[in-house]
Amino acid sequence: MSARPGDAGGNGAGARGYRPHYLAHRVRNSLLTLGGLAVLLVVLLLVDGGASVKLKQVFALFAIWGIATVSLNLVNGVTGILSLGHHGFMLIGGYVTGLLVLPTATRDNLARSARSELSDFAMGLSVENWFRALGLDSLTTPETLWARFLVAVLIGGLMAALFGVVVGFPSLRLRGDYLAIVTFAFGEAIRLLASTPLMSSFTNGALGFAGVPSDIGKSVWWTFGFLAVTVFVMARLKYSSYGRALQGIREDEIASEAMGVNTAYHKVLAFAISAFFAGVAGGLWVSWVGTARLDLFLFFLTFYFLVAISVGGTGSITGVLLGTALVVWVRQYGDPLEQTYALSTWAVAAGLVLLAVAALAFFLRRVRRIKPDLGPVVYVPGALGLVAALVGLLGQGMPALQATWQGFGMRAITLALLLITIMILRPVGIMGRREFTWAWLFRERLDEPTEEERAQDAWLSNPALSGRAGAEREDDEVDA
Amino acid sequence: MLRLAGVNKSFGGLQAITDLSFELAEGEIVSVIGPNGAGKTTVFNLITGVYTPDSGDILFEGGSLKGLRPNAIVDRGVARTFQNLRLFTNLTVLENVLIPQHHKLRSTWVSSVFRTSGYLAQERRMHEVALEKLSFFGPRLMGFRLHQSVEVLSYANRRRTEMARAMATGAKLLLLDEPSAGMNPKETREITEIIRRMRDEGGYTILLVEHKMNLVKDISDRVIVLDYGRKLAEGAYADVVNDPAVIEAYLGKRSDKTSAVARARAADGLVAGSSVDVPGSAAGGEERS
Amino acid sequence: MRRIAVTLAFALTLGGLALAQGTIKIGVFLELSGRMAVTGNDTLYGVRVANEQQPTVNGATVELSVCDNASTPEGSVVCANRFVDEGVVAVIGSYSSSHSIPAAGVLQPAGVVMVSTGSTNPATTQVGDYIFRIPYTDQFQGAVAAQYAHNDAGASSVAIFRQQDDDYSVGLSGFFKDAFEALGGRTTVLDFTANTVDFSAQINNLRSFNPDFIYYTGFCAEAASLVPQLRQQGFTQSILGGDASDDTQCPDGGGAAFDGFTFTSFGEPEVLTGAAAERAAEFRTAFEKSYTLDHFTGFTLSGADAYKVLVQAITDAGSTDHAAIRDALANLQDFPGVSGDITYVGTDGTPANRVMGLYAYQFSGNSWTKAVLKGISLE
Amino acid sequence: MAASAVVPRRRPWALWLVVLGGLGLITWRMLYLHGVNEAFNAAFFAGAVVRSLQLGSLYALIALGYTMVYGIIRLINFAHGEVFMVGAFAAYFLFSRTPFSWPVALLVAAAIAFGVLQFLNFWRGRARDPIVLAGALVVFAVVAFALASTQLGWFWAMVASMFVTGVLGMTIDRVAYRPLRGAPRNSMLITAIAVSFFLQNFGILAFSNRQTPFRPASFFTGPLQFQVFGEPLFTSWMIVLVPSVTAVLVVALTLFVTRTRLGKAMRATAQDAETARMMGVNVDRVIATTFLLGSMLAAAAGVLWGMTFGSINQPAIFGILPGIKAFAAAVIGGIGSLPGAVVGGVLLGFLENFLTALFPRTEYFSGITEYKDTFAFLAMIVILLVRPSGIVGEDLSEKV
Repeated sequence: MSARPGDAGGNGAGARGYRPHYLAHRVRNSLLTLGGLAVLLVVLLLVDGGASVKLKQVFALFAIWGIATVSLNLVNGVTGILSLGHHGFMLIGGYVTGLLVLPTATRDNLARSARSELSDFAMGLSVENWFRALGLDSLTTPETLWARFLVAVLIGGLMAALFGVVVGFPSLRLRGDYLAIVTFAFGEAIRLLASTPLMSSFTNGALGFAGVPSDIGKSVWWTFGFLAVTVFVMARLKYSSYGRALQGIREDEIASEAMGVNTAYHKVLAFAISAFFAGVAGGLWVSWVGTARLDLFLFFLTFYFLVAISVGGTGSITGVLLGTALVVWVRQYGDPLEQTYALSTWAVAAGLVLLAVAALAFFLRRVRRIKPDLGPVVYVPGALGLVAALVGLLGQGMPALQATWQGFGMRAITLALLLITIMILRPVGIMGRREFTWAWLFRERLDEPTEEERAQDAWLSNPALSGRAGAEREDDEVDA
Repeated sequence: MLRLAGVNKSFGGLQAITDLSFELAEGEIVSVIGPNGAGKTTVFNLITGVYTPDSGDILFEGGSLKGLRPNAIVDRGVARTFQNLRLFTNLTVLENVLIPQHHKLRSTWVSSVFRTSGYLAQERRMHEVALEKLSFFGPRLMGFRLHQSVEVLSYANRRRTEMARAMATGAKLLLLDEPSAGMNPKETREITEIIRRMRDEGGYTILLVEHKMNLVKDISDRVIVLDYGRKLAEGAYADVVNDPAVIEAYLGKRSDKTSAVARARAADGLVAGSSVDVPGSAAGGEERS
Repeated sequence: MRRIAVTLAFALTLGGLALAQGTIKIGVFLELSGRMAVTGNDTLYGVRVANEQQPTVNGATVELSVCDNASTPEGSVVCANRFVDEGVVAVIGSYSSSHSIPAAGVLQPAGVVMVSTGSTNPATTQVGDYIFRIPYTDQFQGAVAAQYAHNDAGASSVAIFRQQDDDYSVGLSGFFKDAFEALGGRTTVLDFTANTVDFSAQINNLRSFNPDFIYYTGFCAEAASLVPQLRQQGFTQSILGGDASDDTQCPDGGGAAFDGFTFTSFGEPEVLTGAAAERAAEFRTAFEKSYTLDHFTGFTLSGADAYKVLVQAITDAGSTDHAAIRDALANLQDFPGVSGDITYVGTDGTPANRVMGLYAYQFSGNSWTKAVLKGISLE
Repeated sequence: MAASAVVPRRRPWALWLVVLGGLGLITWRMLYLHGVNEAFNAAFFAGAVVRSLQLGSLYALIALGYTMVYGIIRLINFAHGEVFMVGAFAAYFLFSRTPFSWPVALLVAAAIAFGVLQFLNFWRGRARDPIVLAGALVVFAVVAFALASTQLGWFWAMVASMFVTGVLGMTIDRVAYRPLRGAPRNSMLITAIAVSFFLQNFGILAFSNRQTPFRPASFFTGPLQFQVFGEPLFTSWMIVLVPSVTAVLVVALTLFVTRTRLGKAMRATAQDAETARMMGVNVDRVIATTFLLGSMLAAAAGVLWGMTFGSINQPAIFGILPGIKAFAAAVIGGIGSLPGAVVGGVLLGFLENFLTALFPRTEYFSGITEYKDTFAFLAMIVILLVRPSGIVGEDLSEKV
């Protein structure tokens, strides 16, 4: 157990040159991080080079939704405000980016076709025209699409951030579930307004516009590049003084206000930053799908992000990415769930799921030493699961169970049930608030007393006691 | 340093504070005492901006605090602790003491993301200030405890963390709301010593709300007695305690039904200690040391 | 571990191609569930019967890889991606324009020929040269409907119901509006979105316009709510529907309110003339062997023709190379289809001079029949 | 859920001024429109008023469910929109697919009997009461026989669906919400969202994923025509049935809440669940009752909604918009207060129908009908910023 890195060490009062704890082991940690990035690059190379188009698109989708969940986590996990309007910000980012980056060929096509209500002003909005106006003709060729896309995504993000500020203001007067509902109302209002005649000169109403180039949205490199930037900014923000202030607001807003944190400014800041990255994710999502349509930004998008955050771990960036991977995997590779099977197979599957939930509940109660082990949370799903499995197995022959049933929407049902189980059994999510860091890997526990500390204090050397805050004995030591 | 001039505050008909005025000079330790519900915590909330006074004014170093948001008042240099311990429970002790210094940070969130040299210097400074304030309490909150999350700390340690947090805001005036609540006699003596050191070494001016009379007696230069939102008496502890109005406020009116013992005890100036038992505190009667 | 998985994937696809000589895959993606399930399945039955009639081409047996897009644009994109992964030779589908256009966006860059069985919106074939269609375009249908409303029904002001989030409906209503106003009539457009049930707002707007004829360009899911509410609110004007109203959900869902509801749709055998009528009748008898006749509609014939033109193109091309199939299809001249002659030469993938039928739902008590009024074309 | 009296305004005359001014403006606007186009006659506006009442009643019925649940456990029951959907589809199966085969009839009858049992249990306040058990068995037998033999009319289909949906509401509470009693606010809300998504997709599995015609044989869906100042107004009897059923249910609910013992317990729990628990109130049973009653009202609203519009949307979509709008109505009226939900619902009905009728489409003005879906949200955001406690509700601000 090496001495705790970068600490003033032991009982020395006063502040000798204290190096913040996260600067410890810099060399080793940065080497390991570089190693990790190398592995990621190899994986991306394989995927990019691989034959399967679907795998490439799934990785790109993971990165895009990762940007959205990590940015939503800044508001939900770090600042503790439940925001349900994330799909609204993505819509703004998506439409602005899509409109700005539409190739001229598609624009003329749209202008001629009877299905476009896009006004001439909206048609004129294109980064290509702006570059040409600025004389940067080299950037208007099809190869330099990435430059135009970059500018468009930034503008989309800024527009979304603007709305983020607008949505942030009610958060100054409202708390908890009232605020959640106002953010939800904003999200839905944005989508409904986008289809009204007022806005349809920009959004072409509910029909949207097709032909958005998807070579950026579907390229693994660009999407993971954007994801890397988002994770970098969010991680650095979380571990900075601003991050601590936001977490202070999550813990106790009144105490933060009393400790000098301008909670109004910080909450609006959190909303704005989160909305900016949501706008970027929206732009990439429109590019991934290839068309800008309103029914891409329904509330189910925010629901999937909530599942990712809650299952992965609120407040932990690695946890959120883990959750996103799970959600994308179920969404994209959940097809077998939606095929038609005989009722008996459905019964057996339901039985197994319920038994798994019962086992998980039993395991968690044992770990947390909750008596009695076999609480209702365990035996109710267990019994139901057993019955369902038996009915399924034995009833193979029965005609009633022969009827086939198309598992429609089973992917969404699985995600919904997974979220309910997680909320009941482990509300903080798989990773809780802990991050996956190299220090965690090498088991450097900062909050455990080190050897010399144990040696100095008699009562600390007895491990049983060190955990308990022995207020009585501790004082006698100091006074003697 | 701090001056309240004719402050009134009412909550929909209930007159909480009526025409309260008092002053606090630099480096003074003043205690505010009074029976429960006398409005002591309301005074704190008025000074720290949680409530705004209906009339009258609160001046700090000449500038008026009336109508300012709580965090602006902290910028001016007034910090407080809470009666029922509002700590950032899931954060570590070190983080709890770093957050109050956030308002002094001069760099934007962008520079904190890119960790510019200016930002890192301020971050180092914040860490040093945090350790300096925590070291006021000796080794108890240092070493491995720095990185323990607050919920595993003992009640007394949490009290100390809350005080360190108030000091870390860089304030000049500290409002301590029952700092010794929930502490045993040894810890109360220790806290008294620490408050005195804070005033002498730290140069803080302290306004105290306290029920334990021996702590008030040992440490406060002046005492203000509140009853039903009015200032009953002000002055040194000795003469305030014997003021008949104060005894009456604490023990209620003399009436034939009061037993002989109660009258005797009141007569010889031993004002019964906290007429209300703060949860977890030692037996009320031990003040008769 | 990842490395092995990837090399395995390579081996499989190579292996797949080697086996190809034995079987070739044609992708079929249609609306088999959701709002347009009735028409989607009717089309699929047409494709299956045509497959039974011509199971092999150039010696290879044809395997139909069926995918359900659940009446959603995303479902169509997922199906298109799956077909590209499976390396299908060509793709049939889908029925609605809103689903065909996104899929065309995937299949065109991938260089896979796609023949849409029901999309009448011009934008579908404009996506690229690999995209073809069997039916006419909305421009043609809009003009024919305007001509019918103005000349046959003698209308001077028409209210057009438009589903604003569907390519087909927006296209058709736009073309009808231009054609009818060119004939000197007045029009107003009333918008609604998919799955609308409460039409009181649109009916309010209708009152102030007081039309003498109504043209409905949406689907039956919404018509089943709109038409009864129109009749109940006292609107007795005659209503004309587009080919999306050729769906049993309309009369079944709307009930007796649909008595006298006329609509234009794909040509059925009774409407065709000469050799095409006999081919259609023969196909109908072949169809009767496997499915009941109430599934036999113009869309069934369109599905069958999509399969037949592809088989013809592969035989002409003599190989399963995508570009060769596309060229063969583009040079098709007077192909004897069951839904009429098909010529792609000199078009952007839309067959020229298709024949349309005019039909009406007639109720006696609670049961209804689909009456064939007459064949209809542009004068 | 405090059925508190309306707080008298400090300046009552100001309120009356506003109301009179509003009416004046409306009449002026109507006359002006009539000048522009004769089609905007008295019948047009009377029809708008009548339809506003009808839609407002439906919103009120659903909003009551939201308000009761929020009042008791401070939870925004996101799944309530889906409970409304299940109510409608259950009634559809009950009146169109009956008579059922025996096994199905027994199963459904068991669910209904269980609902009745819970309702009677709550009413008498003692569990395992012999009379209640006997009553439930009788109901079970009668319902099983009826389901297996006859086709249910719309009324009995509605009543049966109300009990089945009530049982569903209680199951949601028992399975998803009760384990989270002590949990932080956000996880309760996220679970509610998860339950709502589960029901949406379960609806597709269990019922269908296509629009379903909803035409029970009933006199009330028949056409009704009457003259308003000479002009004919074409509507159906539903404009009479919906408000009256709503009125009956609201009066019954208010009587239940104010007069019965269990109602008192509900109001106590709404004020302070902990103290109520200490006063011997079985809080879990009170919460279960709230879900039962809320879900029953939602089921009634589902059936009436289907009958009004003649068809119901596919399950995944049907409950979403009405659900959110009803919640907005509950917030506008004042979340937590029963009169608030009714006031909010009716107000939203008028906003969506009558206001759009006041600004219809004319030659030179395209009208605001396309924006009617956003009214609910915009009104809710304004109310939350201006007066968070709503029109009728009392202030629930957090004390320091």
